This record gives sequence, C-alpha cells and structure tokens, in this order.
Amino acid sequence: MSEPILTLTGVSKTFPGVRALQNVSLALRPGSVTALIGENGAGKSTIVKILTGIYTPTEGEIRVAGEPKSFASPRDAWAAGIAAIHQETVMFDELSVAENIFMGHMPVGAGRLVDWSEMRAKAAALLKRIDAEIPPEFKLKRLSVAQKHLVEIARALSHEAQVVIMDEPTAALSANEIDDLFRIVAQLKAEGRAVVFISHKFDEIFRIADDFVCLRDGDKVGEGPLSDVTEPQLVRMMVGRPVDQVFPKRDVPIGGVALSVRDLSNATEFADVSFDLRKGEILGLYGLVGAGRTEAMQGLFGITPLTRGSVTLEGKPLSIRSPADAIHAGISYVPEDRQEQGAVLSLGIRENVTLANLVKHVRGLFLSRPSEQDETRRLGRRLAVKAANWEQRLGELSGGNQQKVVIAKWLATRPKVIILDEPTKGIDIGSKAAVHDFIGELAGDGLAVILISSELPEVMGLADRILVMKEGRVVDEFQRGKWSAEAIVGAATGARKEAA
Amino acid sequence: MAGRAIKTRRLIVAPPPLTPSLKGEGDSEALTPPSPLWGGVRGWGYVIAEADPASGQRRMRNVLNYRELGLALVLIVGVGVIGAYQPVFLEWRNIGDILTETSVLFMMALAQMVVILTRGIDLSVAANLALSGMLAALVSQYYPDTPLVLMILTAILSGLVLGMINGALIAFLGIPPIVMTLGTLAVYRGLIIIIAKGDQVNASEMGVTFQAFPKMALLGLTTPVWIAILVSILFWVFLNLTRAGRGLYAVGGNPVAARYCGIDQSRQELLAYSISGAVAGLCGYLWVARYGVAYSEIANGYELTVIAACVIGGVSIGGGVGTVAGTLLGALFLGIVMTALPVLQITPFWQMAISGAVILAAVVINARAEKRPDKLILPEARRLGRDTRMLRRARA
Amino acid sequence: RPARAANKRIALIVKNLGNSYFDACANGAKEAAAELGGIEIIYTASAKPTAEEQIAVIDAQIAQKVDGIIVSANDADALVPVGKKAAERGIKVMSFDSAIAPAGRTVHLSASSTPLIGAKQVQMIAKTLGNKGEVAILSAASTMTNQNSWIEAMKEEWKKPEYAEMPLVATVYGDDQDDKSYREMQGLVKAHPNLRGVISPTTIGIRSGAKAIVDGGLIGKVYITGLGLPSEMKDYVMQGACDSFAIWNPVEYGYASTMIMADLLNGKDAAEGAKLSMGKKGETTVGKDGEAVMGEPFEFNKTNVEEFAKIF
Amino acid sequence: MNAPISPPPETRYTVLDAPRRGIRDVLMRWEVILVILLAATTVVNTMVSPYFLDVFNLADATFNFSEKAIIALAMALLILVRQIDLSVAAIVALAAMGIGYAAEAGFGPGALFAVGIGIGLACGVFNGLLVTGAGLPAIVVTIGTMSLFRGLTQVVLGDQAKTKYPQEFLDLGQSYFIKMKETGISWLFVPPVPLSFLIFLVLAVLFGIVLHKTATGRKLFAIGSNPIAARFSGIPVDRLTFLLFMVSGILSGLAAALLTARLGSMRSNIAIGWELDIVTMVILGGVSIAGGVGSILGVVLAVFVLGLVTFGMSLNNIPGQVVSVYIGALLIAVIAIPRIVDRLGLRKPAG
Ligand SMILES: Nc1ncnc2c1ncn2[C@@H]1O[C@H](COP(=O)(O)OP(=O)(O)OP(=O)(O)O)[C@@H](O)[C@H]1O
Ligand SMILES: Nc1ncnc2c1ncn2[C@@H]1O[C@H](COP(=O)(O)OP(=O)(O)OP(=O)(O)O)[C@@H](O)[C@H]1O
Ligand SMILES: [Mg+2]
Ligand SMILES: [Mg+2]
Repeated sequence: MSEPILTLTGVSKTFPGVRALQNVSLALRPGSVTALIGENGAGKSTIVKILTGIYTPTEGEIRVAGEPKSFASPRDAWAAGIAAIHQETVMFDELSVAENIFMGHMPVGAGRLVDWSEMRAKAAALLKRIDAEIPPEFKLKRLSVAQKHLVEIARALSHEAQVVIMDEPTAALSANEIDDLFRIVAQLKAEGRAVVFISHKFDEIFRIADDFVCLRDGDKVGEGPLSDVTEPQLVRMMVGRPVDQVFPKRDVPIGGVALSVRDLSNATEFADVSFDLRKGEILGLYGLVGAGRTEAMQGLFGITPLTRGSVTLEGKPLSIRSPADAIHAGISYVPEDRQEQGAVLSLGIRENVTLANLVKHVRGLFLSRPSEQDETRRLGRRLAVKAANWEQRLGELSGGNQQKVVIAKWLATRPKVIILDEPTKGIDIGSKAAVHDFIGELAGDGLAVILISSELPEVMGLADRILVMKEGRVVDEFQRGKWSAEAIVGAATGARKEAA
Repeated sequence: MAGRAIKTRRLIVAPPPLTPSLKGEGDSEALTPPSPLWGGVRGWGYVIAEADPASGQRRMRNVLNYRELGLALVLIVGVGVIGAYQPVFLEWRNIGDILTETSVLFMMALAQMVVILTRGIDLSVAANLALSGMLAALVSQYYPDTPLVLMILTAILSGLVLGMINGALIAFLGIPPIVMTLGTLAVYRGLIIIIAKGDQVNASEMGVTFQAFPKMALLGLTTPVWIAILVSILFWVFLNLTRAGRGLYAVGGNPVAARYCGIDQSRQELLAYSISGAVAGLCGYLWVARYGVAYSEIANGYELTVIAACVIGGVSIGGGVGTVAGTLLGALFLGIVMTALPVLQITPFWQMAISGAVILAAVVINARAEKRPDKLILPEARRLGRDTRMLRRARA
Repeated sequence: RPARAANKRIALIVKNLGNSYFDACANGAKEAAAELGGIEIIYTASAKPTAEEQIAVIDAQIAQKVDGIIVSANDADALVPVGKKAAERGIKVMSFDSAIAPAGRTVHLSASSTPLIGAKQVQMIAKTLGNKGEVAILSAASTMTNQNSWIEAMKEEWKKPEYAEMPLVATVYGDDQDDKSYREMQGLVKAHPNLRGVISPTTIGIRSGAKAIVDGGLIGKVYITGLGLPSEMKDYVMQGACDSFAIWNPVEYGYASTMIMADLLNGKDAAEGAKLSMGKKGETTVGKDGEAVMGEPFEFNKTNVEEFAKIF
Repeated sequence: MNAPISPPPETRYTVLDAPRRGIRDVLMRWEVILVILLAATTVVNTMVSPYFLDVFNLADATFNFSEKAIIALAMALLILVRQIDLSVAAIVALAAMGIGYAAEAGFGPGALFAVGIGIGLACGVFNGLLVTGAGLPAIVVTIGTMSLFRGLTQVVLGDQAKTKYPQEFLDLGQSYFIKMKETGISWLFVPPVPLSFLIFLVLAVLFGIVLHKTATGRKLFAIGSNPIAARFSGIPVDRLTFLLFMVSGILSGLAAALLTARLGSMRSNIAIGWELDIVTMVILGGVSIAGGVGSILGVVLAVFVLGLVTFGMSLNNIPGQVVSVYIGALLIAVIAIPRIVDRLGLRKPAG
C-alpha cells in the first residue's frame, strides 16, 4: 500500500448553530477512488469545501504528502494539487469555454498578459482528452447541460491535480454519460491520482470506488475497503438503522383515466407528446438528459407556451396558460432545478411549504399562522425533513432537505396529478425510500403520478408504465413486467430501432 | 470574443451526421449511440450559425458583436441623416467638438462598466468628479506654482480615495452598492460646499496652464480626446488581457463560481470601485479645467447619463456582460444626441424626451439581442438552426 | 443714528448655495446688519433649486419665529402659500432677485426694473454689433421667472425699428449648468453660421458662453453680452469675447434688501407710493404690486472690469 | 406493500415550531434600531432647538415629506420584489401638469385628484408593460421613462407655469385637514394634521396589513426572494409586478395632486430629484435592495427619522447640501453598523 497523498486529521467545522463536521480524519491514497457517503447534511460537501479552501476548518489539520497545509483560497488548494467538481454547477454562462476552464489560473505570457492562444490550445487539448470536441471559444451559454458538465470535468483536470474530488457528479446524468464519466475516473486512477467520489447511488459506488468513508451527522462512522462491506451494511452504517434497499412497489388498483394529453408541441423542444394517465398510476418518463422531458412537462404545466395540443383532466378540457392555471386544475409539478425553480431559499420552511397553496390558509382576509404550522409539521415530519425549527431559512438546509421541503410544497396543493421531475436527485438513501414510499402511498390514494427520472432502477422500481422520450418525441412505451433495462436504454438512445 | 482567433475546425452548416467521428472507429459504430456526453446531438444545433474562421466576417465579429454592429450602423445612419439636414454637423471641426465633448463620457462610461460588470453600480461618480475637480481647482487657486502633473494627480488621487471608500465598504461590509453610492453621492457633493466653504473657483482664479491643457490639440484632436483614447486602450487591455480583468467578468457572471475559482470577490470589487473613482477624479480635472469653474453643482445628475451610456452600449445591469467597444459606442451615441440636438435647432424642451426615448429604444433592442436561444431539441428545429421563426409559424 | 431694530433675526433664503452672486448678496446683507446693529442674518438655501425644497427651508424659519424673511424665489406662485403662512404668524416677508407673486410678500426689491434690464442687454449687443447681425439668447432654465420676464422685456425692446437688421434667431436654455450652456453655445454657432451676438441674462450662461467663444476660436466673430459678474468675466472681456456686460452690484443688492426689511420690521408702511430706506443707497419708492427698484444696471467693459473684479 | 419500510422515526430530530430568540436577535431587528434612532433624533433636536417640540411646527414639518412618503410605500413594495421605479418624480411632474390643465379647464377638486391619479396610472402601466411585458430590467427602463415623462412635461409646458387652481383644491393641500382641538386636559389634544400626512398614515396601515398579513403579501416576499420559484409555485409574478408598477404610478399621481394643491403652482421641474430621496427612505427602512426582505413599519419609521433629522437641521440653519451630507452618512452608518456588530459578534465563538 502506498503512502497517503492527503490526510485530514481531527477536522471539525461549525457554522452558527450547526456542527457540520466533528473530529473527522481520513486518508487518500494515490491511484485509488475513495467514496464519501452519508445522508443529506452528513457533511460530505463540507469536507469538499474544506479541501478546496472555500471553508476553513474550525479545528484539525490537513496534510498533503506529509506537509501540513492551510488553504485560504481555492488557489492554495490547486497549488497543493487538489481540484474539485462541486455539487452546485459553478460556471460562467457569458464567458467562453476556455475561460471557464482556466478562470483563476489563466496562462499568462509577456507582461503577465493573458495568452489567449495558449489558453485555447490547452483547453482544446483538455477537452479532446475527455472526448469532447467543444470549440474552446464558444460562450458557455450555448452548450447543453451535458456539454457544460464536460467543461467542468475539463476544469478539474486542468490543474493536473493529484487529488480530484467529484461531489455528486452523476446526479444529473443518465446511464451512457455515467459510463463516459467512469472511463475518465478510471483513467485518472490509472495515472496514479487520488479520486474522491461522492454519490447517493450505491451501484455506482461499488462499480467505481475502492475505499469508502462514511459520515453521519458530521461524525465519521466507518471507513475501509469496499470489498469488505455489503450494500446493506453500508446503508446501515450511513443511516444508523436498516433500510430496505429495493424500491418497493405497492399494489395499487388503477382507476379510470385522470389526465389525457394529446399532441403536446412547441416550436423547438418537443412535439406530438400524447399519453393517457390513470388514477393511481405511476407513469415513468425516461430519456437521456436533454431528451425534452422537462420541457414537455413544463409545457403541460403552463411554464412554456405551447403551439399545439390539448389536455383533458377527468374528462374536462383544460386551458393552461400559467402554473397558476395548472395548480388550480389540480396538476402539480416538482421542478428538477431545485435551487432556481423549486426553493425560495431566503424564506423559511413554513413559508415554502404553504407557498403554492396559500388560499387554503386564508381565514377571512388574513393568513392563519396556526393553520400553516399544522400543515408544515405534518408534511415535514412525513418527509423526515431535518431542521432546527420550522421557521429556519431554507438556504440553511442541506440540499437533500431542501428537496424534501420542495416536494412537501407540492404535496400541500393536494393535486390530482403530480409531475415529479427528478424528485430524488441528490437525496440520500433513507430519504429516498421515504419519498418513494410516499409516492406509492399517494398513488394508493388515487393520485396520478408522472415520474421523470434519469435513474433507471428508480423508474423501473416505481412505475407502472414507462414512456421513453428521445429528441423531443415519445419514441416508445413499456408496460410493467414486459420491459428490460436494455430495451429501455436502447429506446432512449435510438440504438434499438436501428438494430431492429 | 475579443482577441485573435486561433485556427478551429470548420464547423458544419448541414444537418449533423448521426454518428460523430469522435469515438474510436469500429464495426460496432452503427450500433453505438452517439454519446450525448460529448454533446453531438444537442451541440450541433448551436454551432450551425458559425462561419469559417478564416472569413472576414468572423474576424469582424471578434471586435464587434452583432449588437455593437447594429449600434454602429444606427450611429452612422443617424449621423448621415443629421448631416443631410445640417452639413455643418459633418465638418471635421464639429466632429472634433463632439469627440471633445464626449471624451469625459467615454471614460466615465468605461469606468462605470467595470463596476456594473461586478453586479454593482456607482451612483457617486458625478459627485466624485465634482469634488475631485474642486480639489484640483483649489490647488490651482492657492498653489498656482504646482506643476500641472501634480494638480492632475491630485484629482486622480482624490477620486481614487473616494472610490476606495465606496469599494471598501461594499466589498468588506457587503453594503449593497446602490445604497452605498447613493449615500456617498450626497456626502461627496455636500463635502464640496464644506471644503470650499460654499465658494466657487472661477476661471480667473485657476491657473493658466491648468485651463490650457484640455484645449491643446495634436493632429486635430484635443488632449481630452487623446486621454480618452489612451484610457480606452488601457481598459481594453485590462479587461481582456489580464487575469484581474477577466476576474471582473467572473465575479459578475457568477459570484459563487468565481469564489470556487479562487477569485477574491472583495478584492475585485475594491478594484472596480477604485478604478471608477480614479477615472472620475481624472474627469473631474478635465471638466473643471475645460468649463473653467468649480462648484458644488457641476455634473449634477451626470451619473444617470453615464449609466445610460453603458446600457445603450449593451452592458448588462445584471453583471458579467459588457465590452469596451459597446460602451464606447453607447457613450458616442449619447454624445451625438446631446450635441446634435442644439445644432438641429430642435427646441430645447424636446431634448430630455428624446434622450428618454432613445434609452428605452436601446434597452428594448438590447433585450431582443440578449434573448436566450431556444433549446433546439427537435431534429427539425436543429436543422433550421437559430432561425426557427418559420417553424414556429408553421406549428402555430 | 440710532439702531432702527433691536435683536431681530432676518433670514436670507436664496436659490442655491455655492453661487458667488448670492454670496456677494449675503455679504451686503451682513454689512447692513452690522451698520444697523442688533440684527442677525441667517443665510441659507435648500439643496436643490426647487420650490418644494425652498418651502421646507422657509418652514423651518417660520418655526424658529424669525422676524423677517428675504427670499430669492425658485417659483413665484408656489411660494405664495408659505409666504402667507409666515405673514399670519407675524413674520415680514419680502423677495429680492427673483420675486414671489404679490400675494405672498409685502415688497419685492428689483435690482433694476425689468424693462430696463431687458432693454439694456439688447442695447449693449446692438452697440457691439453696430445694429447688424443675427443674435440669439442663451438663458438659464426655462422655469425661471426672472429670466423669462427679462427675455420678454428684450423682445419688447427688439420691436424698435433700429434693430431691424439685428434679428433674434433662437432662444436656448443652458439650465445654469456650465457644460450644458457650453454645448448650447457651440450648437448655436453651428446651427446659425451667421450668428454674431449672444445675450445671456445669467451669470453661468454668460461665463460658459464666453468660454465657448474663446475655446472655439470665435473671438471677433461672435460676441456675448448679458448679465455677468466682473470677477468671472474679466478674462473674457480682456480677450475680446465680450465687449460689455451689465449687472448691478450684488453686495449693494443684499445691503439694500436688508435695509428695506429693517424698515418693514420697524412697522413702516409698504403701500404703493411709500418710501423705504436703502441706507447709504438712498431711498426707493414702492410701486404697483409692492415692487420697488434699486437702481440701474451698471455696465462693465475693458475700462472698469478689473477694478470691480476685486469686489464681486 | 410488499416490503417493510420504516420511515425515519420522528423522534430522531426534534424540530421546533419557531426558533428560540435571544435578546440580541430582538435588539438587532431593524425596526428596533430605527426606533432608537428616532428617539435619539427627537431628544437631540429638543435639546438643540427650543422650537422643535411644537405641535404646529411638527405638523408643518410633515407637509414637507408626506408626499414623498406616500410614494415610498409603493417603492418599498417594488424594491421588495427586486424592482425599482426611478421615474416616480417624473410621473409626479407629468401628473401635476395634467392637473394644471384640468384646473384651467375648470375641473373641481375631486376631478383634479382623479386626473392626477389617472395620469399616474397610465405612466405606471407604461412602466409595467415595459418591465413585465418585454422583460426588461426595471432600473434601466425607469431611467429611460424618467427622462421621457419629464421630457414630455417640458415639451408641453415649455417655460410656462400652471398657476390657476380652485380654492377648495388649494385648501386641501395648504391647510390642516384636521384642526387642532383642545380637550380641556392640558396635555391631551387632537393635533393638527395635514391631509397628505393623514393619507400617508392610512395608506401605511393598509400597506402594512396587505404585506404582512395577507396571502398577497406573502406572494410578494416569495417573488422578491426567488421570482422563478414563485412563478413555478403558481404565483402570477408578472401580474403582481405589473400591479405594483401601477400602484407606484397611482401613488405618484396622488402625490402630484397633493403637491400641486400645496404649491398652488407647477412647473416642469416640480419634484425633481425626489426619486433618490424616496429610495433613501425605503432603504433606510430596511427594505433589502436584493429583494425579499423588508417591512412597512420600517419604512414608516425611516420616513419619520429622515423627516425629523431634516427638520431639526434646518431649524439650526444648516444649509440643504450639508443636511444631505448627514443623511447620506446616516444611511451608510445605519446599514453598516449592524454588519460591523455582526462581524465582531461572529468572531467571538470562533476565537
Ligand atoms: N454555509 C452554511 N451555513 C450554515 N450551515 C451550513 C452551511 N453549509 C452547510 N451547512 C450545514 O452543514 C451540514 C452539512 O452540509 P453538507 O452540505 O456538507 O451536507 P452533504 O453531506 O453534502 O449533504 P447533501 O447530500 O444533501 O449534499 C448541514 O447540516 C448543513 O445544513
Ligand atoms: N442550453 C442550456 N442552458 C442552460 N440550461 C439548460 C440548457 N439546456 C438544458 N438546460 C437545463 O438542463 C436541464 C436538463 O436538460 P433538458 O431539460 O433539456 O432535458 P430533459 O430531457 O428534461 O433532461 P432531464 O433528464 O434532466 O430531465 C434542465 O433544467 C434545463 O433547463
Ligand atoms: Mg452535498
Ligand atoms: Mg430535465
């Protein structure tokens, strides 16, 4: 076994009122992939931020190749050979791809002036190395999400760092893209670098990682080689109790048609989307990232204007021009972009939960606080939101807990149809099970559910039926029991049709 | 984007091949799906409009983007029309006057742009200009033997200090820029009264060289124009060729991302407001020396003209977007409007209404240019590239 | 001579601070106060030259129960209510420089009669140009009462046959801002290639206009005249941008106003025909609408400007 | 259910209904700071000037800020939802001009108020359409309309003034709406109240209730905090923003009517520069320029603080421009001091 390239000893980090990390130690070896696991809010991202000089630890020591280091800024971390892909997308839409890669460490030539041609050449080389021929002078805003992700990876590689940290890099990716990413990870490993990999998806962890470090509420509760543990053991370590890993599928009697969608189209993003959705049914919507699922469902929800199409709910034709219309009719949509579209970060949990259904809490002319509190408590407990109090600002919660509050907000509207767009993106396993269970329960109560997920096991585990979208159109439909993962992925990528 | 274009692959104008040839060649190619990670499927939609890098059009766009080209065009047509009515407007002398009159606006707008790039705003620039100008004038009045360079330096330094006060409180205490500079706007203007004891400094009280400098001409252009040219070049180099300059775009474009890239937002903000202040100081000297008077009311309300110039030039109030060329064009545009109206004998009462209308028109046009491109997911939309109007009409 | 008033406070409220003209007036007021004895002068102004702001300042003087208020009004009519309120509370109100409408004050002291000021300026430019050539007016803000009434008076004078070959071609506004006045002057010259003279009845307009003439190399081609301060105009007169200009002595103006206020405070009647003392400047007779006149505007040219530049 | 699933036990985390508030949290509240400031202003002014504590003087002082304060209420809501309206003063000018013409045409007081409000409304609609319809940044749009509206006033009015108004209209603006009444008890009396001040107080209560107690108010906070999420939550973001621009126009029109009645005259430079005074009131009132934070009580307190500071200083014959130095410094200090305290406070537990 080689010497650790980076060690953390007794690291603690406190925020006002929160102990995010407590006496955590870990060691990273070159040429190995260490998985960092833990529930939402366990402190994973906090470790990343300490290692990259964004937070300074309250206590503890960082050593790189045996040398004690303190990082005041990401520059110090880069200098020490540490680079990261952060959980939040942190990019500059208005700047070029090359600048996005080299921001903060642009190559300079004579007179310390930026050497653009060298920067472009280097960027092109880096992108080529990860099989992404994106022109380096393109403005980032012209790229697709997947391409942006590649740029972020190129940025992490640009430092030629010995330690590469990836905080939930796969949360927004689907199968093929994850394969590509793992090729890159394998390459890094082969080059003798240490990789830290954070994910809530255990199949990925077991596929790619060598070691694991498990956190729970800021404490390190376990570490070691992954070959020594089983998945249930890991989960138990993480959550502190056993959780059934298999996504449970409730047997729900499926009723009459709730929602009927015909020929939903807009100009450039999706066309001719038609389907029927029955009461109690969970309809999975699968596709590669960028297949237009989000757009189609946002069109249905009244966010983007339609050019064509009709929507009928329980036999009544609807005219949906805005989200307010949709909510009023009984359709809810849990958006995929939590930070921007879902959460109101500077308001409290209570205010977020009741936001989409304020009418319900109006007594006379005014809002009733007790009524709001009841609702918040009920939904918050049901979804196991972890917070200090129900008035806490959403921005102070971990990503996963924010997502739970956003889901609670939509459940509070008592919808007839709920569209869940990547509802468990970035949610830990215990909470995920709670969300799944809740989805099942809602279906049991006769709610019709549309579930968009890029996680195939999740869709296959929960859905009664799966529609597959590709390039803005529905290309295939699968019934429960008559599907296989290969067939679904094949439909999503277009390989199936060609092969046939 | 500014800077020299390096050789890039000629990008395709036709519909994309189904299987980009980036992955390894092989027999299984036909079955291998185009990897969306490399973005081929989506990516092509965006690159369709790209022309051959070698073509002149492309090189032109490296200097001026579409919006700036549009603005330049409007300017040329506008000047042509004005010239048709009043040929005197096109005389070299008048053009020289326009440039001289606008030189302060050029510099102030560039400095304001630097601040707006960081998502800030500096409302105190005009007050800073007036105060710094007053200080220079007082030096000239009471110490007439001071070398001119020192008097100009006094103005620049005073501007710099005033700008740094803004910058320090904004950067290190996180006071919102609009609040901070609204406050210092009042404070700096009031300080003029206090420092000068309510008095003004007249042309006859200022030194002769002090006033003569802005009137000197070289190759038909006055010193303020030359200074503006020099300052513009410095700004261009700073914003495009230095790390700190690019850092300003980063901080304004995405502050969190900038932090993750090790860019110190506070330091960038301090830098931006210091630049803004120093330029205001320099302009303070030029203003006072040129108009031959310093008192508390000079350049009253000028901050809004400066911001308007930025806005017309395509600087986004949301931060992170703006170019030197655009801002200069915006300032020139306002400069021409301000100097053309008197020449055209448009009744003075119309002037304000016209500049208001021009600002509104500019924002509306800029906003159209800035509209986020559609996501071209549908294959037929990608084939048409950005020009999806046809498709939209067909589908409606 | 015994003091005519004892321990009285007089507020001198002008349009804006930092204006040499009003500073000179205030010096005159203080001179009068010293001469009279027992009078305190409160010299103040609002931050912006608008009626609203000025009213706030006057309100504060009323609240302090000063004895008299002398105002150079930002708006003649808007100050009437507050003037009446002051009168109700036993405070004497008069205006100088820029008048309050008659209902809002007892007396207005004009530096000179409006027709006289208007005529004088036209005469000065006519003399410079030999009654020949295009002339334009460069005024301050279009909202200023005194500017507008002088312009009216100029147009009246212009009707005389001797000015037939000296047409008025434009009236522009520099808003009493140096840069705007400067640009307006440049614009005038370009829009009217045959322009020979400019009248600027405002101290800021005339100095910026004169500067534009000097900077534009137009000396000898275009002349400016109007109301200016010798200290500001001296150089331009010597350089030849301005042949002659006029103004009253602002120090005397402030002095005379204060003297009249002292009379009012002593209970002197200010009805039409009444005579009020202006101290060493003599007496003035109250005319129609309570208007009194101090004297004639004084003309400055190369021969005397340097001497007066030392004073104001 | 085919698999046993145990939802996380509820006892694992206790989540309180509301945070425990320390004395420091209460003291650091913006409104508390303002109350302290208000008290300090009153005490200092009373000590420095014998004329300060006088009902009539104070009532007169309210004349000079009430119109601005009325507009500040609308501005507070706009800033709360991340917008701003810099054209308010220009709207006042345009509306006042309309009132001037209407008065010449012989309209009565009620009709004159209606004209002012109507013109204000039209301007507000114009701003609102540009901002919400065309999706433009409000600060830029309203810098443009500021020039446009005042420019139009200048075009129509030129160098003229409008000075003829019916006496009943003038009385509304110039005399006390509620006359002072003694109650027999020496310290208890009905103070004199000008109409504009009364309207301000009534509107402030109304705005306070709407913002802090109703669903609409909550929606405004949500828009200010995250407009996109608000839209996804079914809140008609554009419609509410549009409405707020209309309210801003209406209140500017109302202020124009009150101001015209008070001045009895209008010129094209009426109310020039008010926009910055009004923004100052709102910001000092603790409304965050970043949106989503603020209270009407704060704005009302700030209005009083500013009004009394200005009045107190002019009682001491401090010239206007010097007063604005103090106000500018006050604005910065009041925003900066809590942040400095916060910084020092944060260091403690760490060190
Ligand atoms: N800036 C901050 N201020 C206050 N508390 C914070 C801050 N950042 C993180 N925390 C808290 O620290 C704890 C750890 O957060 P962290 O983001 O590291 O969790 P995580 O393990 O990455 O969770 P997730 O899987 O949801 O991303 C959480 O309780 C979080 O609320
Ligand atoms: N060019 C772009 N610029 C910025 N954001 C984009 C761009 N393209 C897509 N996105 C965002 O990325 C996310 C995923 O892409 P998209 O919605 O196009 O496809 P999808 O089929 O809905 O994908 P998903 O599998 O994530 O549901 C969405 O939040 C979308 O708004
Ligand atoms: Mg995390
Ligand atoms: Mg999506």
